[in-house]
Amino acid sequence: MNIKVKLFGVLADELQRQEVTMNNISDVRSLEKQLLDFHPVFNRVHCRIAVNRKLVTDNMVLHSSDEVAVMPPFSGG
Amino acid sequence: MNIKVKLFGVLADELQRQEVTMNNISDVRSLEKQLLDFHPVFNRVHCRIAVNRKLVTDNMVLHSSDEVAVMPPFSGG
Amino acid sequence: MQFTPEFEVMEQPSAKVHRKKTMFIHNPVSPVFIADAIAKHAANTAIGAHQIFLGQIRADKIDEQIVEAIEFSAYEDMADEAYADFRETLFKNYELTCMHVYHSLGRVNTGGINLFVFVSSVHRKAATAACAELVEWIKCKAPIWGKEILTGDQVQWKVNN
Amino acid sequence: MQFTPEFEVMEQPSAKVHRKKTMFIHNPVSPVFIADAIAKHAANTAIGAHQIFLGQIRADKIDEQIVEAIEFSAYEDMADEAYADFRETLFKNYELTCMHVYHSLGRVNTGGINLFVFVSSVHRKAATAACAELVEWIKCKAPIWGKEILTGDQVQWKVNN
Repeated sequence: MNIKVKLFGVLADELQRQEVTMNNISDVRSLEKQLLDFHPVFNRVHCRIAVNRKLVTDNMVLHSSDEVAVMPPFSGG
Repeated sequence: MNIKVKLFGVLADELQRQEVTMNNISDVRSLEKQLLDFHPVFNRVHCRIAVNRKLVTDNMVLHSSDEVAVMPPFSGG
Repeated sequence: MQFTPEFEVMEQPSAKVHRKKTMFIHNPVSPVFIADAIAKHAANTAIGAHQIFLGQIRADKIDEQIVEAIEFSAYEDMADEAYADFRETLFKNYELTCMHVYHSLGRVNTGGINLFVFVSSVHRKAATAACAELVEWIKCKAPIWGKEILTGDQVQWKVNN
Repeated sequence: MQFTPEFEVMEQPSAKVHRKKTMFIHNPVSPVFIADAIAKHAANTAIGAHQIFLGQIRADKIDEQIVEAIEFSAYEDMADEAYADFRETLFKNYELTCMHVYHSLGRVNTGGINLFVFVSSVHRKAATAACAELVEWIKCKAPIWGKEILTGDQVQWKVNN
């Protein structure tokens, strides 16, 4: 399954785009693995994943309709 | 020795003046005693005494040049 | 297929017809904006205390470079949803009257204000505690990012401690 | 004996020639005054955080009466001296950049602001902690009194808890 993934902060900067489509994604863990191969920034920066605008720590199945985002450490305020 | 005593808050209101002169005062304890006889408000309200703009808790000798004040509980802010 | 604008509006779910409540503004927070916010609360005579926090951009020195501005971006929808939840928690935990948060997006130069947190209550301790928790939340839990623009157009991603 | 104004000024000890630093103002604190104070600090680009506390007069109900205003009085010299000492303590205990306090004297109507505490620092925690301590100090240790003016011109002396 293809999943559109939103990118923020340094991730969006280094990949020069705000969204990337990842192929053959079934769940959060498979997404994490593919990202590590996709671009070195994902190795360098500690990222967290949000599904439908909520942080996810445990693995969960992803659906093509899910809103998925990868986020570097927050630095607002 | 006569001591001028500044009055504040409810004390100034009830005595209708901002300063009162007390006679035969030697120290803080003698002032406290005389105030109790001077007006019932001093019995009703828990007061504190300042000498030269500093709170006094222990007894101390007073001089006619001292700036003496009697103060009801603070309620600023 | 074409819609007249009126029809299109009717088709939208009602949440989208109304302007969405968001903490984000596209400029620095101006002192006049803060004054207006304060003035508006004079009418609420149940309020006894306002606690306000302002974040201001520092001209930090990083090696030989100086921060000239911070450019903020955010996952706006997630931040606003998470804030709505946290706001509810704070209203449950503290006796509050009002709570407002404004965070800038885009570039804010040094000396400019990028964060305005405004919490009001009957008695001061509720507003003070809730304001501190909310500032902490924005710094640690809100999906917002700051890119420091240094002299000579070098950049560095801000890190919150 | 008569002095020319110039001579009189020269006779005064230097501390009295300058306008004395005082926390007291003879009006409510206006939102515009607060905005000006904030705007002035934009030039200090070492500052990263401002913590502001505002006290606002509540229309409390006391039996069947409602508070319409509070009339503040103070032992001004003592309050200002004690504040100068406490200010020094706070600057020693916290890494602060700026500290300002304004307390109204005279009548402030409900909805009006009678207290403006404004503390700034490089990192937020210093300003937040010092602001809270300072507000506590003003409520508990500063020789200031509030007389609540109720409907029908009844009065009651304010009690701080």
